[in-house]
Amino acid sequence: MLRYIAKRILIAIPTILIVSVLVFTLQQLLPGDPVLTLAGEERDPQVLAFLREKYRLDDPIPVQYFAWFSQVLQGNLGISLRTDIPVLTLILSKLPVTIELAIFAMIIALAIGIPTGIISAVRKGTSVDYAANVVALSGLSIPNFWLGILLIMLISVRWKLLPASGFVPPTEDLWLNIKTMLMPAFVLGTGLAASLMRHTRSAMIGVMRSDYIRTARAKGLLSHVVIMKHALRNALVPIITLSTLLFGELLAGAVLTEQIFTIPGFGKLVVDAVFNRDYAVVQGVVLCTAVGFILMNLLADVLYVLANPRLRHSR
Amino acid sequence: MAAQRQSPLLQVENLSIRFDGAPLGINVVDNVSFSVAKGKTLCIVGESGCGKSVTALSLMGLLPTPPARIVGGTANFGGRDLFSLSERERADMRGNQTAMIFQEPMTSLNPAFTVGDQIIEGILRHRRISKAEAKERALEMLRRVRIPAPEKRMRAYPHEMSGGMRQRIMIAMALANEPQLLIADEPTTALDVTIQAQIISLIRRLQDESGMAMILITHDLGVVAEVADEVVVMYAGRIVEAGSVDAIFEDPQHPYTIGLMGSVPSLGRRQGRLATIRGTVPSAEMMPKGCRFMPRCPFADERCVNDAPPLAELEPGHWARCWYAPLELHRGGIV
Amino acid sequence: QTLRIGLNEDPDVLDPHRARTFVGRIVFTSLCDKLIDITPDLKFVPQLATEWSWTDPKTLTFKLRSGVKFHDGEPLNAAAVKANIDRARTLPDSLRKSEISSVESVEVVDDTTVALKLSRPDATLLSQLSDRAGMLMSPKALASADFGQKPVCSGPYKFVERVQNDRIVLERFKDYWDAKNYNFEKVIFQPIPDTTVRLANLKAGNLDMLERLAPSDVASVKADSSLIFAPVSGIGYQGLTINTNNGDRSKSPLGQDKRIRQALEYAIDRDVINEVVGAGIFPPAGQPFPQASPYNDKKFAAKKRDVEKAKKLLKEAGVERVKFDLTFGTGTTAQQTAEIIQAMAAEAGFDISLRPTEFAAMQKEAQAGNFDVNVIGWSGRVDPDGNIHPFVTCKGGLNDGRYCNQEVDRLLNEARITNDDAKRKELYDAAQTILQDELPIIYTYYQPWPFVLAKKVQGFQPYPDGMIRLKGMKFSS
Amino acid sequence: MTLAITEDMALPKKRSRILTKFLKHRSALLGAGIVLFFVLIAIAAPLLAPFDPVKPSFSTIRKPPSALFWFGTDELGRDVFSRMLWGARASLSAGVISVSIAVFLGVPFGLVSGYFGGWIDAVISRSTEAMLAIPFLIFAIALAAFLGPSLSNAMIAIGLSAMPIFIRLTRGQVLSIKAEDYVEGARAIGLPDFWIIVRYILPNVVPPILVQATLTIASAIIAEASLSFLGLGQQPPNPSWGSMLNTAKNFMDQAPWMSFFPGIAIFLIVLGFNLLGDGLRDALDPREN
Amino acid sequence: MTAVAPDPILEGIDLVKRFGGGGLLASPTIVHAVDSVSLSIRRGETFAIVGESGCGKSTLGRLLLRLIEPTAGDIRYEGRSILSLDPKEMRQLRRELQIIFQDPFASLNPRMTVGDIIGEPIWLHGLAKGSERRERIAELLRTVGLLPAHVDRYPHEFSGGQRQRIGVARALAGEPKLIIGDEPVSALDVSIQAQIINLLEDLKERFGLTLVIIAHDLAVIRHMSDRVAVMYLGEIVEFSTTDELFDNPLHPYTQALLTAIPVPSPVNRSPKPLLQGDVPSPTAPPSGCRFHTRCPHARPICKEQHPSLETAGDGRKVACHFWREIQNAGASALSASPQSAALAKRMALYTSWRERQDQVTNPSRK
Ligand SMILES: Nc1ncnc2c1ncn2[C@@H]1O[C@H](COP(=O)(O)OP(=O)(O)OP(=O)(O)O)[C@@H](O)[C@H]1O
Ligand SMILES: Nc1ncnc2c1ncn2[C@@H]1O[C@H](COP(=O)(O)OP(=O)(O)OP(=O)(O)O)[C@@H](O)[C@H]1O
Ligand SMILES: [Mg+2]
Ligand SMILES: [Mg+2]
Repeated sequence: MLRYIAKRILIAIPTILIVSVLVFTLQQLLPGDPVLTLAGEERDPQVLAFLREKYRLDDPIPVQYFAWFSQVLQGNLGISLRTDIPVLTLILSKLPVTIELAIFAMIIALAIGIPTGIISAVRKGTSVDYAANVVALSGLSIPNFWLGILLIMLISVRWKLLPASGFVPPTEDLWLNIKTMLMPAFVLGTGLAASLMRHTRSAMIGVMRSDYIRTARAKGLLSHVVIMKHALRNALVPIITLSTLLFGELLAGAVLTEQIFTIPGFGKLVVDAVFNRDYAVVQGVVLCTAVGFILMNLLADVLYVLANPRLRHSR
Repeated sequence: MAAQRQSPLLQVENLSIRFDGAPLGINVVDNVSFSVAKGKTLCIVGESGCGKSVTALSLMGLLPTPPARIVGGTANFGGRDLFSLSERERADMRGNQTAMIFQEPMTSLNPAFTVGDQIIEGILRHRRISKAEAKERALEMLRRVRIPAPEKRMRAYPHEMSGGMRQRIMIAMALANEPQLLIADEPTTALDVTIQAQIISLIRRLQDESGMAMILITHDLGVVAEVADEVVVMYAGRIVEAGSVDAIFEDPQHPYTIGLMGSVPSLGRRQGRLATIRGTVPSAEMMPKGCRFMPRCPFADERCVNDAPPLAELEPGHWARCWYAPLELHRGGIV
Repeated sequence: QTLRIGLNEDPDVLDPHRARTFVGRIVFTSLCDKLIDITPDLKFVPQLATEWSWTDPKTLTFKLRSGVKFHDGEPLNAAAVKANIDRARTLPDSLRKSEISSVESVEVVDDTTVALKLSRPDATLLSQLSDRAGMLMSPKALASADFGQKPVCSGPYKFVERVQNDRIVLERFKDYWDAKNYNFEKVIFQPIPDTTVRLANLKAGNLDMLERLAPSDVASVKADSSLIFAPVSGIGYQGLTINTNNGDRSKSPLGQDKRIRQALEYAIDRDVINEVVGAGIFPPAGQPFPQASPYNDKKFAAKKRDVEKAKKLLKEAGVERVKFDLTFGTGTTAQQTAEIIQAMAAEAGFDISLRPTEFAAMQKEAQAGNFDVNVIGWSGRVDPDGNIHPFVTCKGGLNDGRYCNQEVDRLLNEARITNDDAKRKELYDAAQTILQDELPIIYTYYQPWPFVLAKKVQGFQPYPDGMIRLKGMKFSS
Repeated sequence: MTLAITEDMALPKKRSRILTKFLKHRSALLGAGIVLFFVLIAIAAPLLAPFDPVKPSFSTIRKPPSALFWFGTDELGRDVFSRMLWGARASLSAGVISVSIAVFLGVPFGLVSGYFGGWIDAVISRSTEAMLAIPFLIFAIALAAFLGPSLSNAMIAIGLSAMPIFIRLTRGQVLSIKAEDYVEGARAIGLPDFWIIVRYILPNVVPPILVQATLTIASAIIAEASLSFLGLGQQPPNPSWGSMLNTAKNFMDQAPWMSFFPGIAIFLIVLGFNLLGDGLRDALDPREN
Repeated sequence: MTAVAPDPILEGIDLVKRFGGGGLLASPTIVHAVDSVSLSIRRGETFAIVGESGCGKSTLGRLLLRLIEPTAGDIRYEGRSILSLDPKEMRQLRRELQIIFQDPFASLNPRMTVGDIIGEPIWLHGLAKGSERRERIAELLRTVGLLPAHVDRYPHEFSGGQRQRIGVARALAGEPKLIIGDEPVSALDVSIQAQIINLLEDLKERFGLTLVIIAHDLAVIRHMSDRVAVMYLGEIVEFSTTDELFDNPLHPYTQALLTAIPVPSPVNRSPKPLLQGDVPSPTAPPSGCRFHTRCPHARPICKEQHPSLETAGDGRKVACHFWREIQNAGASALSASPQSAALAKRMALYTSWRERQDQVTNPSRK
């Protein structure tokens, strides 16, 4: 087991290296001169030259890369060109917000996705199954941003039920925090709920067909025990794995949602940084997201092994 | 019909099972009747797809419904018709009075729970005893199926065991509540010869000890010869021949039974080419309307094409479904 | 009492000397007092300086308000002013350097008097000092490295916290010299870039006011009795910069022949832009100086559309149809404007390809001369020089089209050092006459600053510079 | 002789099992129907559109749906219905072309990676993981911004961003097929690697790829809409549903029809592709019967 | 049974195959799948390899065809090593060495028609073109008992037995000299199994093939093969002609195997001495004699010393320290119980009608 984890981490290292190169190249690809954006409306040539010097933008790209990456290895992600705030500080302040959003969305997704998936699998081929599938597909098919704006227009503006956007830290006002998170989490969660539902359904159908379910029934176990204990326990393995992976996806999906609901999280940070050519922030945030994603993958693998007695011992 | 000597524990009459979507009038199990007496072993033999498992599952109430559906027949078990019990009553009976073991030891145990838990769970389901007592009972069962170091094995997961071990666990699980009837669906097919022999002898020993009745499903005539008291030969959903094990092996009447025996290579010195049955089992769409074995039967003629022969009792307790049984009487002339 | 203000974007670093964003200036208006301020009709009035005078064309003397304190309790005195202006001049990444490049030294005359010694006469200096260059920060706080994250000034509100991308919180500065005129205990600036969402927040009661309403929402805001619509025509403008002299792309008929540019101007109906895109708040512009400015002259008013004349001009120039790319920064308003221009110009004989470009990329391409025509916007400066000099002089920092005319350069440079208003206007008129003919830039409309307030907010006065001055504002009870 | 029964009789009738299965799948048919409907609309847009989709008309700005303008008009007075018809072209081709790019680049990489293994596999796999680790939209935004905002560049960006999915899928598929007896059988008759890939691996990789492609088309259409939403997709004045929605979101309050119809259209086409993909999955899945 | 020509066609010399190990990231456990196995297959014979699941039969089969590379050892085909051949030469050689797989459902490409599957070796080795190729495919189909009309069908349209026939046809298409059948009948029903066994025997005779049959069903082996190698945990423990092996098994494992077979006759049911325990894992094979953990005759030396495969007369070989003593101790030879008279009579009747049946439906076939 430990050996397996060590092995997985070892494999993650080259991936992270490639990510760092990719991140760096990607933003070099971004058109426009960051200095022009930084210098402001007036574009004073003196200032331009100073900024170029300060951020070493005239160095050859590989030099810039190594300068950056060696700093990263020392735990220094640089300073936001736009706001002067250290990137790490920014990330640490934004991350909880996005994670809260992601957790909320995940809770919504799990709360909707898994029960409907189970019901749909158990009632396979009935109208309940059919209806659940249609709803799930619709959830998958609705464009997030459209749903977001629609909800704002209806729920916030028309009915004034929930705040339209923004973020209130839970430490400040927990109730308001939950209220502000509800809509974005729902928007973010629907797509996930749909995909969770479909995966739960197919995992459950697969498991329900298996021989050991027949064995459980042959022991005379009642059907709810068979479903909730024997089937779900095994179906949960792929579902847990998927959820972890989806969580990584959620972080990425947060980009658009945060944009719509102006939630000061990770996604908004990076999109704004892209448009403001705040290189240090883009690099730092994308690198962190990628590392987070890889860690999530790692976690998914480990959980998969942990949840699977068969693998737990043999690895 | 067969085994009338004692009053039967289970008496199945005219069982017919149908799958949704199958062609009209084609039942995967058609008018099947047999009975098992206490302490006796009934073997059901037949090639793949002839309806053996479906029959067994229907007796356990484990048929996937839909698509499968019992369209006729009764199964009298200890005075009650299994098919008219409620789902709850069936569940109470499963793993208690009747138990079943399956072909695939590799997949028949839940990989997520220890084998101990899985056995105990079955015991607690049907007995009002404490968990500790159930555990004691489970341990005893493991000892009875000759699992070495049973205390340790209780905590093991199925994947940590070999196929033979797992099949022993399945047997322990099935017998934990001392069922009156054990249905074993090809319990050794997936195992190696040496293990297969171990399992067969284990089952026989346990049966002797407990006096339960057993239905053993197999396609291996060797296994049949070793353990059966009564034999039912099925072909394409119907019984083609039934009788005591001696009658079937010494005096087979149906062309299919004969062909089957001819198809098994002998263990003695080679005696030339094998006798074969040509062709394959017809699919449901292709099912002939007369005798279902007709397209493959060397003796078939017009009559077989049009009319299904009845299951006729040739000698007491020996039945065959062929217009021309005994063959030498009707077909002996042309050689 | 907390006032929540929705901003169009998140401000950058909160250090007036290094800041560059418009929204940043809005925050500074409440946070950092300047030496002087402006009136709604762009006159200079005292703020931290109670009076000022030109001792000679090269010496500007300020008399400071006495007893003023910075937020950290430090006294605001002449030494502080010197420290600030010197910092603005010398800090390596100061963005104010060029604004006050004429200042040669700062002299502390006495505790409340400070004199700026100039290297040349500078007519623009006062206006610069009425903006970020004139903001005063606590010299003590300036010493700390993270000033930009914890600014300490002397304005009516002091800094509390900033959550990047989310909000900037200020609270009332009790020791402010004019504290009685400020009624809100707290001010929270919330960047919400999406105009729809910004308005939705206001309507939902999560904001008390917002800046820069989308023109498309004007009608609905006007119709909403719970909202107050308070637009003001700004000091900035929108226009089309034509590449007349920057690289190969300028060697096009449009870049080389002023008649074609004139034809283009005649092809455009600014009233339609105002109505369709601007919902009536995009006043047509024919010159860089806003209506409120004394340098605005009726004779350079926006021309009416005249398709026949445009066609005639094209014929004179010997061309049938003219093709060019119109580059603009992505955004609904810019896009709508571009689409309308495309449609209108087509009727006169222009085949325009639209090139929406992300803003940062557009800036770079513009500098490199990689464009035919750019849609540009300028937030505007109080002094006329800021609206014209950098754009049309040969070495102008913002002159992307590299238009170059010695006469224009001469006139505008002279206007810079002329302190006499009447004489200055003459110089600008002369320059404008040339520019109106050669048309390196076609102005389209004046940038409005449409504010929206909740009904309960009282006493708001919009200023053409787009700043929000909280003085006298309060909630109705 | 009546009993001359050939072995042939034991065989089921020859019929395309996949097609039959697909045709039995009601929702798949619905999906195919929706997709087909939009494809036809896209093709016939010039014939069907009652108005010019790009020319502004200042007299009819933001008119609600009426007998003349079925879906109303937009902020420049253009007929939303006509723009929707033309926009179908952009949206559909955004989906199809970007996914084609992803498939045609991703599948070969996946094949090579899965079939040959070793170093190539390690390099391709790590790179794929790295690409997957970077959020799709950020990847696409950076690429689209680099390439310059245009529909075709958006397609390239989306295609490249979606490529890793196909590399991964193909690789996994190849690995499982490589282990099949019939591939070993092919090697046993001496078939060279090239032919094994072409005749054995590729055909078996195609069905899951096809399914994934249909599903990815759905997300690509949404991605184009998202990029358009950020100004990086279809460029004005030409419509795509995404860019229409992008503009319309500013008029949600005053002209809800402007966003309603493109939103519904995106929803429908994505639903259509999803249904189709599901149906194909079931039809092509040998385990389902 | 065919006369056995003495010259070897295919030889394996000290073949070793291990899976796993190596590489930093590879699985740490090493499977000793095949361990120094030497065998020599004679031209024209039917050679059987028997053993329990996981003992390395398939691996050995694949090694002999060089479908996987051995860890050590050599393979000789007609006297020369095939390990040194380059890919092109190897491909040409593959025409002569063929394989049939166990699982009729996994061994045919589901997306190729039967014609394509069978035609592939013909196309690949340039044996025939155009209509000639079609004719050959039709001929092959007839040879294995299918209808030429089936060429355009897909494998899934056939039953298991028919698919196995297609597999045989493909193996035959390259006109091979040697065919390895990796459990070619164990997945089939008894009646179908008999058909395929007969088919293989007919083909062997007709084309002069050498057959290597891998199986675990001893009855099948007894019926088909001339010589047998018994494998246990990657090693050959006994080597013998078929009849001698069945009449007088030398190795205790062979004896146990034979005892375990259920005899299809209810006459003398008696409890048999059975082998206890399971096959140990090939990742950690027992020391000394690998069978010692289950051997009823094991003594201390068996645990320490690995027995070599020694000659035991008549070309037989056995790897057991005590084979001489064990030979007559307990486990007896397998005795096939005689058929009852009634059965024999009916069987004869059945066989004659069965032949008539074949002639009526397909007079051209013998
Ligand atoms: N879920 C199902 N849906 C449709 N048909 C089924 C289903 N399960 C079984 N059948 C059909 O029922 C028939 C009998 O199946 P059954 O499993 O009883 O055969 P069997 O005799 O047990 O064969 P085997 O030896 O392969 O286990 C087969 O022809 C099979 O095709
Ligand atoms: N590619 C492989 N990688 C790792 N281990 C393998 C591989 N192929 C086979 N093995 C292992 O080698 C051993 C021998 O396998 P092999 O398939 O040769 O056995 P077999 O005798 O053919 O068994 P069966 O009767 O089950 O087919 C087994 O333990 C198996 O798990
Ligand atoms: Mg069965
Ligand atoms: Mg094998």
